[in-house]
Formats: sequence, structure tokens, C-alpha cells
Amino acid sequence: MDAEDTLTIDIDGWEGPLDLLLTLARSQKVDLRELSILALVEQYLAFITDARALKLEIAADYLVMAAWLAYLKSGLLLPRDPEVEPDPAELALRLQLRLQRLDAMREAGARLMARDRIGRDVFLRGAPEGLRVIRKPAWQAELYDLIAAYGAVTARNVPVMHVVSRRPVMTLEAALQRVEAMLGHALDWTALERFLPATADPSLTRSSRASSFLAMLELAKQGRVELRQDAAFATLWVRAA
Amino acid sequence: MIGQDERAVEAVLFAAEQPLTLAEIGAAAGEGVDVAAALAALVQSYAPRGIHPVERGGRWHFETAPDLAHILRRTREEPRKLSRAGIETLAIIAYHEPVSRAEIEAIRGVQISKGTIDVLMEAGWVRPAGRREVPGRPLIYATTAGFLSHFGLGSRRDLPGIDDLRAAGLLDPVDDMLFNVEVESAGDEA
Amino acid sequence: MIGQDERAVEAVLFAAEQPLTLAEIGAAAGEGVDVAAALAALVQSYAPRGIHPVERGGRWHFETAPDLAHILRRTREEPRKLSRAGIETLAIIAYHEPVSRAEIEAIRGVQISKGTIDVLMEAGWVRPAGRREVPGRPLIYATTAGFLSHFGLGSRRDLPGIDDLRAAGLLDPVDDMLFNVEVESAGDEA
Repeated sequence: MDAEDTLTIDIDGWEGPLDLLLTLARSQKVDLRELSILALVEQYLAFITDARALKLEIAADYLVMAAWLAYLKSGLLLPRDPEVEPDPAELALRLQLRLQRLDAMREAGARLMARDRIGRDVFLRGAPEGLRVIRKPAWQAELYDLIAAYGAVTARNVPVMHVVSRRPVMTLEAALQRVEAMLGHALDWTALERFLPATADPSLTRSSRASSFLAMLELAKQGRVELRQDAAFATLWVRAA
Repeated sequence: MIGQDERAVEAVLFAAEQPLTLAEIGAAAGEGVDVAAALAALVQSYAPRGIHPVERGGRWHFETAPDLAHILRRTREEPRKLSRAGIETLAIIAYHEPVSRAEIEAIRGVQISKGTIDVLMEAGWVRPAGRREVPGRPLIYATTAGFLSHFGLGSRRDLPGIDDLRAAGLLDPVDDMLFNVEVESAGDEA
Repeated sequence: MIGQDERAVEAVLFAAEQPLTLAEIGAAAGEGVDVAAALAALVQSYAPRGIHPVERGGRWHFETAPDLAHILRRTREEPRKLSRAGIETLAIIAYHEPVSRAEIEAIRGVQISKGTIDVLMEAGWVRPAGRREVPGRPLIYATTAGFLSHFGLGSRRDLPGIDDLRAAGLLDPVDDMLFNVEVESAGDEA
């Protein structure tokens, strides 16, 4: 056979014994349903014998198939022995079906690959805009929230402004004037507290006490008043000099 | 009847990943294709359809018809409550408009984060209203007609005045408010 | 005259990044659009054009006409080139699905290397489809909607020659255990 040489050389190219069998079957150039299994078995065994003669490495599964086919061949040639199960004719039919199946899938694969394929024969839209669902927040607020918020902002700012603009202090100058003016009326020893303005604000009291004390020290330095304190932390007395 | 040139040009435009010049369409569609004539024919035959070939800056591409934009971009509304910073900022704009960002911050006593005014604009309640003619020319903001209708106000004069707020007790709980402000300003910075 | 439904469906399909089911088209095109009727009208009106709406596995998309492949192909890369084992394995899965690896190997008469099914899964053509309830619970494989689109098949019924193969009994459940056992026992004797 012509094919034998190339087959021998290409032994590594087969995808297993079934692949080789199918190729040999195809070389019979008949419909696989009309295939002569006996002829196919002969071809396969001859191929393996040749390959061995050429001392080619033959994978074990090819030899297993060869052994099975040799067994099938003897079963097909010998008169039918009803004791032998399964029937060799049925095994031959099953082999034929297997080859048909593989052949059918091979052909189906080729036909699939030849279809109009996306990216080769037909093309999709190159730059689709896309369908987008945009989640848009629907902002919610009630009029009451708005008004209450403005009230909160306003209320937050009012006390801050009050403290800054109207901080109650008595300056040293104010204290000097006040003490000088009052000294004109008080001739005897007078307690420092008497010079302080009347107020309920404790921070103004502290401020005026400190300023008045400084004012008296200044006046004493100028020799215009006399100061007297009987003990530490005791009442501070003042009179015109 | 649709000509072969027209079919080729339409397929080329459809499959292209970016808008194409006449020369690029011609190079793809092949020799002897009258691209300009094919495009003119396509523009006409697609005119009543939901998609059109259009030219933008010398390049052609397919676009969906402008009147169908709503079906391509479906918006789903999700109710969201305005943050406290948002509602306060909105209140300040409503009472003081037009007002700049710096002025809002001065009144609030707290910085406002970048997104706060954006949210109010997105809600359709606040709009930029020009610039204040002072150094830096800051943007100033005012409320919109959508603001009035959302809050059921005939005009801004319907907003209660400071005296009304005081009478309603909305200026009283100063200490509580101060406490809340501390908490909230920490949140704002985050 | 092109109806409003047709325009909407055409724009939706055109803009979509993925093939869409009827329900998805309906959701995008809006209430009250007769999607099936619009698609039927579109198929007809696009028949002579260079691009067509097509259905693949229950999903619709636009693609270019196959006869224009020559002008579009030159700028494009060839799609994934499959090995012979890959092609056969894909065909076996497509025609026999769902099918286990052992069943694929029984048809091919050889073991399939580990990467063969992986390549098909990576291409998006094959997916695991559960397990066969037999000893060992082997994974079974089936094809995907992406397989149908890629190969231009409306459904698996459109697989070339599938009816003839089924009628010839070539797609019957694979049962070659006996044959394999025989081979082994014969081998033992050899």
C-alpha cells in the first residue's frame, strides 16, 4: 500500500490507536457503514508489523489494540462458537460504530470551525455605548428640618458674639478715675470693696477689684493716698493722704 | 434598494472601535467605494430609525437617536436623606442668599466639605448665582425655583424670621446645640 | 414606516455591550413595547443591510453580514486557534451535552490532556454543568450561550447535521465499557 510508508513514518502523529484505525478505514474509501472490518484489522496488524520491523517505538496502547484486533480477527474467521461471548460479529459492529462516532465528531468539529464566527466572519459593534442604569439620589428634606437647622446655626452663633463684644471689664483708667472721684467724698479709712461698682456679675467684680487695687497702688506711689492692711488677706483700707 | 457600497460602509462603521475619517472608511471598505455617496445614502436611509450615522469633527460613527437617550440611560431614583451639614448649608443659603462658601462657613462656624454644595445642586435646590465682586471673586450661591416648590414655599419671604424661630423655641436649646455641633464638625472632617 | 417600538428595540440592541434576552430588551425599551414583534420587523428590515439583528441562544445582538467578512477581517486578529483535540472535544461536548470527561475520552479513544477543557472554558464556550450521579460523581460539561453566539447558532438544534447524527444513533449515550474491558483482557493475554 502506498499509504504505509507515510503511516510508518508518522507513527508519533496519531492520537491513539482509534485515530490510526479511522485513518486506515478512510483509506478504504467507502462509507464507514460499509466498512470491511476484517480488511481494516489486516491493515492495522500489517502496519504494526511494519513498524516493529523498522524498530520504531510503539506505544503500548497500539499493541493492546493490535492484540485485541488479532483476537477479533480469529473470532470472525473461525466458525461461530455460541459459547463465546460476546459474539465477534457484534464486537466488529461495535468497533465500526466507534469509528463512525469519532468520524462524525471530527466532521462536526470541522463544520463548526467553518461557520461564520464572531471576530472572523461576523463582527460585533466596536464601541457600544452600553445600557446604563444611573442611580440618582432623590434627596429628601422637610421644611421643618430646614427651619430647625437655621435655628440651630443661629442659636450656636449668638452666645459666641455676646461674649466677645460685651465682655465686662473695668480698665485701669476707669478704676483710677473712679477711686480719685470717690476719695473726694470719703475722708476716713474706707474698705477697698466700697469703691467697687455694684454688680451681680462675679467676673466684673473680679475685674474691678483688680483694677481698683492697681489704681490705689498707683495713687499711693504718687503720695495721694495711704493704704493699710492689718493682716494678710485682711481687708484693705484706704484714705486720702 | 441598498447598494453594496452602502452595506460595506455601514458594516465598517458599525464594527469600528472609534469614529473613522472618510479616508479610513475608504481604506477599510475597499477600492472603488464612493464613501461620501454611501454615507449620504446611509444618513438618509437611517433618518427614521433609532440609530444614525453621524459626523463629529470629520469622523463618522453610529449613534443612537437623541430622542431615545432616556431608554439607554435609565435613572433609578433612590431616596436619600440630606445630611445635617447639607440641611444647615441649605438653610444658610436660603436665609442669606446670595452667599459665598466662605460666608456660609463663617455663619455655620464649621467648614463645609466639598460635596455638600454639590449635593444641594444635584438635588436641584441650589444654583451658582454669579461671583461676589471682592478679592478672589468667590462664587455665590442662591436657591432655585425647585427649592421653593420642594419645600412648599411661595417665595423666600415665606421662610419664618428669627423672631418666629425664637417664638417657636428653635433658638433655645443652646447647650444641646453646641454639643451636637462638636460631634458633627468631627464628622464633617472625616 | 418604522414604528416607535422598532426604533427603541434597535437602539437598545445597538447600545448594549452584551447580547440581551427579550426580557432585558423589554426592561430597557420601556413599558408596553412589543419586543418580539419589533424584533421580527427589525430582522426583516435589516435583511438587505450590512448589519443584522440575530438571535443566539435566546439572546439578541447586532452583527455584520457574513458576506462582508473580507473587508472587516483584515484589521482584526484571528480568533483563538484551537488544537485538533480542542476542536474535537468542543464538538463532542456540543453534540452530546452534558458529557463527562470519561465519555469524551471514550469517543476520542484517547485521554484528553488537562488543558484541553480549560482552554474551552477560558474561551467562554464550555461550562461545568453539575455532576453525573454515577459512582465517582464525575463533573459533566455543557456549552454556553457564548458558544452559540460565537458560532452563529440560534440554538443547539442548529448544530450542523445534529438531526442526522441522532437518527443514525451516533449521539446515543456512550457505553464503551465492554469494549474497553475486552481490550484490557485481550492485552492481558498478549
